[in-house]
Amino acid sequence: MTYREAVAAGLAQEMARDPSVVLIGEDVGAAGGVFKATAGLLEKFGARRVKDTPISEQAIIGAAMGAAMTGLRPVAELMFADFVSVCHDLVANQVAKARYMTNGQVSLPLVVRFGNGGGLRFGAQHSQSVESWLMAVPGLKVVVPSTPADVVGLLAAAVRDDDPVMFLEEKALYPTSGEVPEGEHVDELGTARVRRPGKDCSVIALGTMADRALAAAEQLQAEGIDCEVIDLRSLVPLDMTTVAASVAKTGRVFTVEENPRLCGWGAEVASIICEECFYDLDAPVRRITTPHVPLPAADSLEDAAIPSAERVAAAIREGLG
Amino acid sequence: MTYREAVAAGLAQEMARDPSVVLIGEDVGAAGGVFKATAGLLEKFGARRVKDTPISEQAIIGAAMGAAMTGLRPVAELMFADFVSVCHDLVANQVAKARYMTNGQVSLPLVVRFGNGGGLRFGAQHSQSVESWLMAVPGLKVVVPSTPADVVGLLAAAVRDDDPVMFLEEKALYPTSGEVPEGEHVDELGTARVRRPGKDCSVIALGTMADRALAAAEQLQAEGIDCEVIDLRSLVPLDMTTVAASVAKTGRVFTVEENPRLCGWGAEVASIICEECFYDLDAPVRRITTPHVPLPAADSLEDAAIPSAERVAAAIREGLG
Amino acid sequence: MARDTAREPVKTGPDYLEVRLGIYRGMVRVRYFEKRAYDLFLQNLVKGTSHLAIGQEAIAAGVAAALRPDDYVFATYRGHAHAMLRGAPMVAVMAELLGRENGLMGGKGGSMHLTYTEGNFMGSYAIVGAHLPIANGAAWSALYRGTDQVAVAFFGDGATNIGAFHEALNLAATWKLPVVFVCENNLYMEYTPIRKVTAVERPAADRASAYGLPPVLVDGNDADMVFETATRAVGLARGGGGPSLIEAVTYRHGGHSRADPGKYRPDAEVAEWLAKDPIPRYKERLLDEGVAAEVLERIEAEAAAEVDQATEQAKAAAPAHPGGLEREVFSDGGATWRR
Amino acid sequence: MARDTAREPVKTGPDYLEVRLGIYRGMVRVRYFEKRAYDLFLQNLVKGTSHLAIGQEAIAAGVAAALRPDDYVFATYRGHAHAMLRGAPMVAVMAELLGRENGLMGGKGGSMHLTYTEGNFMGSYAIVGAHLPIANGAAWSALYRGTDQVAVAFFGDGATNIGAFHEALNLAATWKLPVVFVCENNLYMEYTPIRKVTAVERPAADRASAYGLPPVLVDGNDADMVFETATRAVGLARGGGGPSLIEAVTYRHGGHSRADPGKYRPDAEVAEWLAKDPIPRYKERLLDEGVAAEVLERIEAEAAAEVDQATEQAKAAAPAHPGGLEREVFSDGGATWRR
Ligand SMILES: Cc1ncc(C[n+]2csc(CCOP(=O)(O)OP(=O)(O)O)c2C)c(N)n1
Ligand SMILES: Cc1ncc(C[n+]2csc(CCOP(=O)(O)OP(=O)(O)O)c2C)c(N)n1
Ligand SMILES: [Mg+2]
Ligand SMILES: [Mg+2]
Repeated sequence: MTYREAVAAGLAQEMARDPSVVLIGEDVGAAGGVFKATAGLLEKFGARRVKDTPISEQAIIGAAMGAAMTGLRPVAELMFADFVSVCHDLVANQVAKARYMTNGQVSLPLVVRFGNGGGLRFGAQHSQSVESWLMAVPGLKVVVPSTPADVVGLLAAAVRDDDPVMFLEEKALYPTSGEVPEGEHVDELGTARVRRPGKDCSVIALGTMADRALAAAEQLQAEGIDCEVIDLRSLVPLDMTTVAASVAKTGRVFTVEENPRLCGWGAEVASIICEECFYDLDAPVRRITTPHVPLPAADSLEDAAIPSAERVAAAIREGLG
Repeated sequence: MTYREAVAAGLAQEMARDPSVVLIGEDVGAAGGVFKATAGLLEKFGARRVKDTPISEQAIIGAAMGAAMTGLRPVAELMFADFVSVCHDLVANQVAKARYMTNGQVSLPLVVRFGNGGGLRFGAQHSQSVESWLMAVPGLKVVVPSTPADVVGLLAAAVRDDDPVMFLEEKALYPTSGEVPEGEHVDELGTARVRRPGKDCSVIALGTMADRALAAAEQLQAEGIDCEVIDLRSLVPLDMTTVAASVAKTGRVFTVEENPRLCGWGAEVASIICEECFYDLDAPVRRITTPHVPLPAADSLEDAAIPSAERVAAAIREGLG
Repeated sequence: MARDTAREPVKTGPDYLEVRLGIYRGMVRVRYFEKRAYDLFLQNLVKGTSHLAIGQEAIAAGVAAALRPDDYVFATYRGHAHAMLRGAPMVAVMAELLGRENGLMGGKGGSMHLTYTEGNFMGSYAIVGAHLPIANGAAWSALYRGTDQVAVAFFGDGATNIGAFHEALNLAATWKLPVVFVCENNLYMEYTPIRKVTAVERPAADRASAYGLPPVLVDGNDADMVFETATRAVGLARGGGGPSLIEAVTYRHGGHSRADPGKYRPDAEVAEWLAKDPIPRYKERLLDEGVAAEVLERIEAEAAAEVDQATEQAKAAAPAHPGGLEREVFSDGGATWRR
Repeated sequence: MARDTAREPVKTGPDYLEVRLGIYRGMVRVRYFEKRAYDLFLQNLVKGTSHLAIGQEAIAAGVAAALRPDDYVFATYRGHAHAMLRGAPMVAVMAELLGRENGLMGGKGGSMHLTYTEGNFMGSYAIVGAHLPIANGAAWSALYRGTDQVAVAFFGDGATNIGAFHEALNLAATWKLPVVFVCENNLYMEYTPIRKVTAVERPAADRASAYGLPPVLVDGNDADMVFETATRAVGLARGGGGPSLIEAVTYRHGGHSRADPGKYRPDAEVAEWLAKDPIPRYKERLLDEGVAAEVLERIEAEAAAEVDQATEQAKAAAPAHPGGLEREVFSDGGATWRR
């Protein structure tokens, strides 16, 4: 199953189970979504549960929020993650803060789905990785799956969660394939996964970068460097237990981020490691990120911007050497 | 001169010098701004240069951007910094990226002024410190003055800068007073200031937190702990030269942030220190922040949330002990 | 441009008298509460900001009387009135303003974020316009669940110029949502007259046609007219007729928020509107129609006593306990972002 | 609801013939360019997305002919036409689509962000609606500087439902800015018909009154009518009469963007609009009016040759050099965020 198909599969699984799960967004119905990630859901669940909207992102998130407050479990699609900017107030000031400001009177069991990240040569306004923007806002949970199985399992967990979950689908991964467990599949939010055990260093990655980190680890294996690759899968909650155990073992840490450098999730993780695992560290924690620039459109430039397996391998080689 | 008066003084200095400097925002004219930070400017410069707007933050930033592209040097007020969320697309996707996407065809010499931070018991939607949100966006410069002199000098530098500068005025500091140099005063963006030299540890702070760090340093002096307090003043450009020199001297670092913890500027600074100053460090870098919660309204709760001089002192005491 | 659709005579009969006494009670309770809130601010007991509805009570009370208990209400930072009219206990509202532990939200929200979900008062929103799309969501949910509930959103004239207003109105009309948008046009945004920053004369009514809706303009200082207009709009929504946009014209007697003396307003304008105060006007009308003075005086005395008692109970309470700081960020009751 | 204000006869005389031949040249150049862009996409040479204006050329060319060289133009991601009509060299536009080093923005922007400030083409914007407030800014600046310049913003029907549209229109009207908003209504947002998500029939014209503006509706496939309408609006703006909102109805022949075959549209509808193709229609009219066939054929041949040449020069160029990656974030030419 592709990562793209896994989105529809995960949604179908939850919509079949729970009639309070509804889906809204631009072109999510008849068109099956611009990424075709909701294909077939209108046919399966009807226009009452799969609703096309105008180009009104504030109205979309507002509708999801009001519905979540009053008994539904909406899943809203924001299409390109960059568009969170046009409804940032709804996301960051309203959805994120409602439970707290009302001292728990209001629950917001909603999911916002985004097509996140670069690699498609779409340029600076359609390629951003916004996970760190969302992580910076108290009250949001932030999930980034890297495999089709994780898409289904984490999406199911997100839909069942009683808090607002920002679900970032990596656009570059939509065409990739992988095994998905048979039958109902529900994963757990806030759990990282060691995608590759190793002893020489910990490589902490997320989403598309998890695959690149794995590819780098393969390259380095041939050179006798044994990397442990951790796929965070979730930024909030953040699984520092898994990270800290790895750091204790390896003493050397690299983070691999697609977002531009400043205030990325890697900064947060590095700062925690430096505070809590300081005496386990044998070397500086190194961050491998897209430089702090808007993403360019041309393939030659975009490829130079986003960390590649080669760049990750080179940085690890240098860091360990 | 108060910090509040310094804003109007800085603007008046630049508006008198350069007729292309214009001011827009909600209630900035006749009312002198909700924070009274633009009081007197309408009278001095007239309604052509000081313009009241509707409650339309996207229109405000858009107007500033279009004007900056075509020969003016606008200064836009967004009132409470939290409102950047309702125009985040204009700020983060348009203003920040225009020069890069056009390969330098477009220059945006504009300033956006915000009333930033907490302490006024205004609750979660009117108290946020948004400096880290802005720092995370490539293409923006981010400045946070902590004294009236810095307000004038850095505001003048921001107006004269050819890039978009996000100028965060700390609401809690508006009533505070300080000396401002006579005559024209222009400072330099991207320079931190050692507000207090010391040898035992480096305390890196920003805005309102710089005063709290100084107060904590006074308390600790009595106990024989000698803190160096650095006021960053600017997040982009970030003066790592000053920070690194301090770390080399003290070997121990604390950051003091008003923003909620995750992905705050302190994470970025800590991650750089851990990467570049690793062998200078004698102890873990500790971050002192507001917990990762929306800000509560009640005074007793807000005081418990934002780092106080006492909490800063206690954290340093514990970190060094 | 807009026509006044609320010129029909008010209803008659004993049931309706009950409704009207309820409206009077609502207005008086709000007025007394707001005045006390102002006094407490002068005594430095209200620490944060507050936005009073003095002068605007007829809209809140008139609309509230047109609603069912299970309808949803959304308000702005100027929302004390709406909260109490949906049953939020006065003492809890007062205590919230004072940041006490018995506050409606335990001190976490403050004056601008009053919420009382027991009365389906779904919150007060401090970002101008943000709640209009959210009210749509509640209306959509009601439609989906088939409950016949209606959502009402109150907002100011200034909010009609922000993007969220436009998006919300268009979606509501397109989806035929059971939602009633009530613009409390008090002629000013904060300190700037609305006409100086708005392209049309009637900020809400003159825009209804942009959403395929008829213009509805009502005297917001006439509680009966507001009640009538709201009753019609709510009935339309409940019957599947979709949204309404009501512009109710009124005036705030004081400044925009606690610190504002409101000096930017011409004296004559203030005087004119003080003379149109909705409360004495309503009282006179009830008296004219034969309601006994004692009935109304009892209502006033009860409200005064309630405010006194709420003040005492709020003042006597402890400040919000800092232990609550890291509670209720997430649905597990805590604020833990890591494991 | 909206009335058609563009029914007046077109101008006459030799000068005007020049204008019209210019319009024809503009439409043909754009059409040939867009077709080539599509071919290059099929050859996998256009790596990113692209949004073609095939079928919509009359709006771009008609409005462009009504502008002064120093007027400001703002467009969307569907902006190849507008860029070239403001003088952006075709080879640079083509190269930008192909990500080559001789691209209009050195490969940094791509198809969706074409900008050519030499021609006061102030950019293509990929976030729906974002440029409408920005166009206001250019108009405000022109007013402030007293230059008589006008700003024009093109946008789609779908953009009329986003908040930025509302805020921009209100500010433009309130400040009486010299700005002309041109809605290219091609009946669809991406894949959804605009009428399914819009509360009024005419997404732009039916909303003009919300900003105190008259409704202006024009056949967007009639370049002369577009020219007339634009000339009037630009003249109004230049003369201090404030903004206009023009809705020009048209149709895109292909899908929304590169990968979309546009299958969600009824065959009959597509056929109907193909028959209304603005280019053969304009050609026929010119021929009818006595323009020699060779004149038009020469225009076509020149355009074809230009497209061929642009293609070759773009294909021959090297990919954008990675060395540019960290250039032009800031005005010092670099990307340095620290010292
Ligand atoms: C998006 C946003 N912009 C600005 C503000 C600041 N602000 C708070 S109330 C207000 C005036 C609102 O006027 P109106 O909508 O007429 O409501 P009123 O206060 O008169 O009831 C403004 C500008 C805000 N809270 N949110
Ligand atoms: C704020 C925002 N939401 C959604 C999109 C995705 N998107 C790109 S084009 C488009 C359709 C726009 O339709 P319309 O305004 O009619 O312009 P057209 O493409 O038909 O010219 C959408 C939804 C976007 N770019 N920006
Ligand atoms: Mg008002
Ligand atoms: Mg369209």
